[in-house]
Amino acid sequence: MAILINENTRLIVQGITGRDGSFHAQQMLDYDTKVVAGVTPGKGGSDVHGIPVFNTVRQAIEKTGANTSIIFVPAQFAPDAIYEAADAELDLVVCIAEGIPTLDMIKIVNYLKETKTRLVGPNSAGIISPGLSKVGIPPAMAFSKGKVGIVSRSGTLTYEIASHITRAGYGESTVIGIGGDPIIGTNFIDCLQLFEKDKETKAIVIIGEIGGTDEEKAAEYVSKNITKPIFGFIAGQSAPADKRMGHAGAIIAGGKGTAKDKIEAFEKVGITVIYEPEEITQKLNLTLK
Amino acid sequence: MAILINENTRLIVQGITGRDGSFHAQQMLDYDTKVVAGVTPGKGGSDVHGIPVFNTVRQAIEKTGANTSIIFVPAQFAPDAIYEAADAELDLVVCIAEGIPTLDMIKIVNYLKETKTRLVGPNSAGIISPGLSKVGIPPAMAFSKGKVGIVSRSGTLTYEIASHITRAGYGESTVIGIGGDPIIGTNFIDCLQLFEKDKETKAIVIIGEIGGTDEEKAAEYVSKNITKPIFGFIAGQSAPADKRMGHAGAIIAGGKGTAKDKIEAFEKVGITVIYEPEEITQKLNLTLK
Amino acid sequence: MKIHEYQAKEIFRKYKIPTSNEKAAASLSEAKSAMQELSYPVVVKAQVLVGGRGKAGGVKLVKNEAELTSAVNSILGMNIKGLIVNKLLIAEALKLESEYYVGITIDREKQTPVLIASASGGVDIEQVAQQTPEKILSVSISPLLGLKSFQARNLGYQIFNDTTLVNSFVSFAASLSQIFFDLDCSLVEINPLVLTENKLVAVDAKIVFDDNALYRHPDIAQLRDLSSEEPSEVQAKKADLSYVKLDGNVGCVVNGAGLAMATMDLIKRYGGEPANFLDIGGSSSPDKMREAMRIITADKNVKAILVNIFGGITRCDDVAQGLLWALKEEHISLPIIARLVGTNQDKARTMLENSPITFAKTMTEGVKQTIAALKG
Amino acid sequence: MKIHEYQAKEIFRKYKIPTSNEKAAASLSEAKSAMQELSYPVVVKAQVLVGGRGKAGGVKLVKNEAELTSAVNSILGMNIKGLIVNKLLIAEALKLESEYYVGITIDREKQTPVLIASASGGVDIEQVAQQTPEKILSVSISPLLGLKSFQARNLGYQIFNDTTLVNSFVSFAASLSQIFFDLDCSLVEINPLVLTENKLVAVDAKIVFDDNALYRHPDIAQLRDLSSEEPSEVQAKKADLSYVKLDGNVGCVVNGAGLAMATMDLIKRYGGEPANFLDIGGSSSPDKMREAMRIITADKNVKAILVNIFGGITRCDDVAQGLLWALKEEHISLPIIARLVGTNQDKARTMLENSPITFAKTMTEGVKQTIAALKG
Repeated sequence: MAILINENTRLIVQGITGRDGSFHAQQMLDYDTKVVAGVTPGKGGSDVHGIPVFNTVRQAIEKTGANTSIIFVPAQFAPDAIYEAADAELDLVVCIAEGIPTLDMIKIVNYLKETKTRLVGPNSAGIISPGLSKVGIPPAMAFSKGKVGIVSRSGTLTYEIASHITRAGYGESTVIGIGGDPIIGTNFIDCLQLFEKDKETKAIVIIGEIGGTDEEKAAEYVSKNITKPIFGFIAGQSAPADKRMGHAGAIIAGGKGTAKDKIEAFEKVGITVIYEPEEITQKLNLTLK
Repeated sequence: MAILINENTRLIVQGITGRDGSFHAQQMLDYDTKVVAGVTPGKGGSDVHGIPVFNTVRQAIEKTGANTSIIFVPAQFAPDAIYEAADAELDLVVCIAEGIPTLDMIKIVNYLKETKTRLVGPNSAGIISPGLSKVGIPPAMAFSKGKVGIVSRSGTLTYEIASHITRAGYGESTVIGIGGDPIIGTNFIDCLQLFEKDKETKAIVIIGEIGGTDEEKAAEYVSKNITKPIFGFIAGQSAPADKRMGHAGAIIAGGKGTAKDKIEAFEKVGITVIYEPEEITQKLNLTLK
Repeated sequence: MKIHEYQAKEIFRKYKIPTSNEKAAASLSEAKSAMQELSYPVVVKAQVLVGGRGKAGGVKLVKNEAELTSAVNSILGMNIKGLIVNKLLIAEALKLESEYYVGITIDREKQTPVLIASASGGVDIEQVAQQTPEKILSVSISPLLGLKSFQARNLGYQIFNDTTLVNSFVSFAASLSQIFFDLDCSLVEINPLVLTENKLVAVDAKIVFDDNALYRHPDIAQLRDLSSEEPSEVQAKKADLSYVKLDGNVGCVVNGAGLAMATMDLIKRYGGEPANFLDIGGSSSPDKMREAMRIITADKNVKAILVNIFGGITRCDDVAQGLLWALKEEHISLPIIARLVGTNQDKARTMLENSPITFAKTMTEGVKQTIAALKG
Repeated sequence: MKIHEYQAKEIFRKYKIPTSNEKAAASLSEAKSAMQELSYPVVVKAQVLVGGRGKAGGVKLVKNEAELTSAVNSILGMNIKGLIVNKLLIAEALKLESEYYVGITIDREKQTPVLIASASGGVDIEQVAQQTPEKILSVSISPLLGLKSFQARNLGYQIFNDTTLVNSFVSFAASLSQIFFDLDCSLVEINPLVLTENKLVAVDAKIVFDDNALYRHPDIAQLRDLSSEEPSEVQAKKADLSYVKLDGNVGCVVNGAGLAMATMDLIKRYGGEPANFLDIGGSSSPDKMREAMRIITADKNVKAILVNIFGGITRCDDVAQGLLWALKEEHISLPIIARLVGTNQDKARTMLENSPITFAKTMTEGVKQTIAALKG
């Protein structure tokens, strides 16, 4: 199974002719992801690593039957790329691009409500369903096909934690970077819901960080809807109040959204909190063995 | 029965302290419409003809349990009044105000799609369900409780045709002025659907005019969905092309939407066309007697 | 509200839409001095608020001053469909490699603005739309988000092969959309959009503004060229009356556009010719009624007047008061037939009891009486 | 990006929001000449990009020139939470009849901007929100339609009894909303909004801009007051690094904000104190890595450096190259512990084979090694 992406995912890379787009198109191809098309306006007719490039998403879909796209275009053009993908009725759009203005994102998420397209990101590391498909930038070596579902606001921290799960032999069903921005298309709860339904997923890891109240909302949801073993990690316990830690989301606002708040919310609903990435191995051993 | 408004309609008059609002509040009261509140920002606490005036629609609903409003405020303020009514979750808003800019109306109809509120108008004469309730400006004397449903883009032309139906003894179930503007909240088809379902309505009259293709669309709908006897009138047969006839909607654009087109569309689907208001009596006699 | 091509082009240039090099002129001397900044050949174009100026001889290509003089003299003062040409646009002639169409208007059915484009510009686009609709491309514009670049690109790639031209088309479309939303337009249009020396240029320009939104664009409202409109219609507009002058001899004063059109239709049905469309509008006032009578009686073709009022928001007594004032002040000797029903109808009847006005009970009766009065 | 109160007030006045009469001053002589246009009593306010200036003594009411001199001398150059005061705002003191709060920010949960208002302004609004949440009124603003008048009126009538004040509140809210959308803000705030002589006046002003949107507001980007920010953070921003200086002695260079925070958490967990947060960001480049090392080694508190990279879009060989350049150019003698895994990790290891850098296999191992290195 796996969620969101699998062997039927047929991928368009929007911005395939850029440095990052081209590099990761190759990486995804190497992972046997079905990268069927690239889109860069003005480069239609050319190819990148043998992948045909089109001027528009509509043309790409027409010629290749793509159902998913990943966006590597610069922040300034990313909103238009997302609108274009949604207008062309792709099922899933994964936005790696970071630095999109918040008001643009607010308009986008509002617009997407009226479409059939799911957006993951922006400022996301993407999604990997190990052994089936990779739509994003996670390094393949951190993952293996298995039974733990991971949903995270962070990129590299996720690789870190996943690599322990991989080394311990559990592997992952799907790993989703939902993105570190304050306004994102798919949130923790959306993913928890999918993992709960996915038969292959036997345990769930939720990786949060300071800022916002998404982790608190997720905890509330978990208490009522999630029956599978679930583990949580929160980054930013040592962050001083009112200092911005890089992610736009990571601002401690009004005494809410501190690491302490989030950890308490997790513990209250029975989410097993891990305090150090490598602890996940030992906790999984206790639950899944 | 009757559609849209009836004895359970509890009405707010937005703009009750203005000349037209105040005059027609009295006229509607005289018709035994349950006019329960007025709204004029800044005039809260006062009353008009004994009707309590509130500063906001929300306050008015809270205190009076209103479910419908009618808008008499000037065009410049009418969009805000419509948004306020929809935000307060009224079932029905009837906008008499005319002269609202088209782009404002386009935004409004888009917004209303996500609410539970139905808008009739703008630039509408309103609605009357004879003997039950009047939410609008039609003069009472033209109507009587009965079995003909009328839907019209025009105001006074509707009174004219209705008065013949009244005099002939058939009377009306409900009469709806959908408004003469190019962008309106409720169209012919919405009303035809309601009349078809309404048991009390035994025949339907549709009154159109040149401009746009709403009549053509309605004819298409009638051919598939309306089983009741239906009569049509089109104003503007003598209008020269490309001359604006007052209603923003009444522009003949690109050879489409002429009176001839509309009459042909009506006749093609079996709508009985009347060419002179008083002809309606004779045609009804043939069908209903 | 329509504006002239030269005014629309000024707005275009503000929004960075390339136009031909051109200058407006209201006289031969202005035309000649315009040529100090322009080079022959130029096109002399009548500035008139109605279509079909080309067929009427209002557009001429000239190669030298002699030809310019003759063109200016023939076009200035020309009568095109009843409107007098007071202004010309002198524009450098371009080598037209291809002609396209692009415009934005309101799609009433979808309730959104719509971007329309075609590779078959330059000719009558409405004819193209009717005969070969597949040559017309269009896309709905979200009224809340505005035109998105990808939408214009999707159209652009269907019209142009060259990415530079697609990008140029995208910026034309973006500017048109900005004009449309910023200025509350009903129509913005470039026809033809011309390809010349591998660049796109707006060779003609049409903008129609939403009258209802002019209150928030006072600078645009000032562009109205009253000298190019029918004077009686201008006078009516000032009085907040909706009036269109026609060629018949039966004047009519009606409340409501629908009833007004139905009245005209009925006049025609019974053998008359309406002299006008006139809607005194929703909220009644004696002043508006008086002004309506003034405008109609100023039309020397009018031989009889039909007043057809079905009062709702309009009160019959207000109408009667206006009629009385007009009768008193304007010394009207024409036959007037009045049919007044609805709000305050009895009061109105009483007020008019001693006037020379003939009453009619029904609309059909009123029309018949009016036509009878015409004949003597 | 934050701006100073005096800058925010200038924007307010452009959007027709009434403020107190006031002038900015950077010296005593400027303060004195400001008084030619102002009348005593005035309030002297430190302009500093951090909260809590009042408690720190950065706000003083003065009645005459002697008091002004003493206030200016004491506040200029004052250190408030690590930031030096370089500028003052001299504002005429108002009779404060009541103090309110009004602001707009992003509601992450509802994914819309939100208008917030309270009759309990003037004090710490966050405290009000925590202790008496019922005193905070708020309403979501449609990102597509903007704030509607009725929404502000609904709030206004809950705060004010007087319709004139409600109308005034509505126009304050409308202007704030316009500023918020026009300039891509994260926060616009008036606290306190003051009632004085039956009029509402903005006595303080706070605007925070969305850094990601500054590219489309070059005039706003110029308002950045680099002199009021931590110099090393300014330097980092120029290099496109996300850096926050802290008080510890363990420098850390990490890719990704989440992993960077987790690394800091782990350093603290094992008894160390992080000297900084530093995220070298998504797309890697050797230059950024070199610049990161320069910034960290410039902090004299730093006694050991932990480089923790989990390569994805960041390539370990780019990081290694940057490290090599930094080692060569900066003569770094501090212990450096590096943990590099992910994209091109083997290449990176090879490149750094002959460097003085200590390798760690895991994050925990790296942290432990770094803390051990600290102790000698």
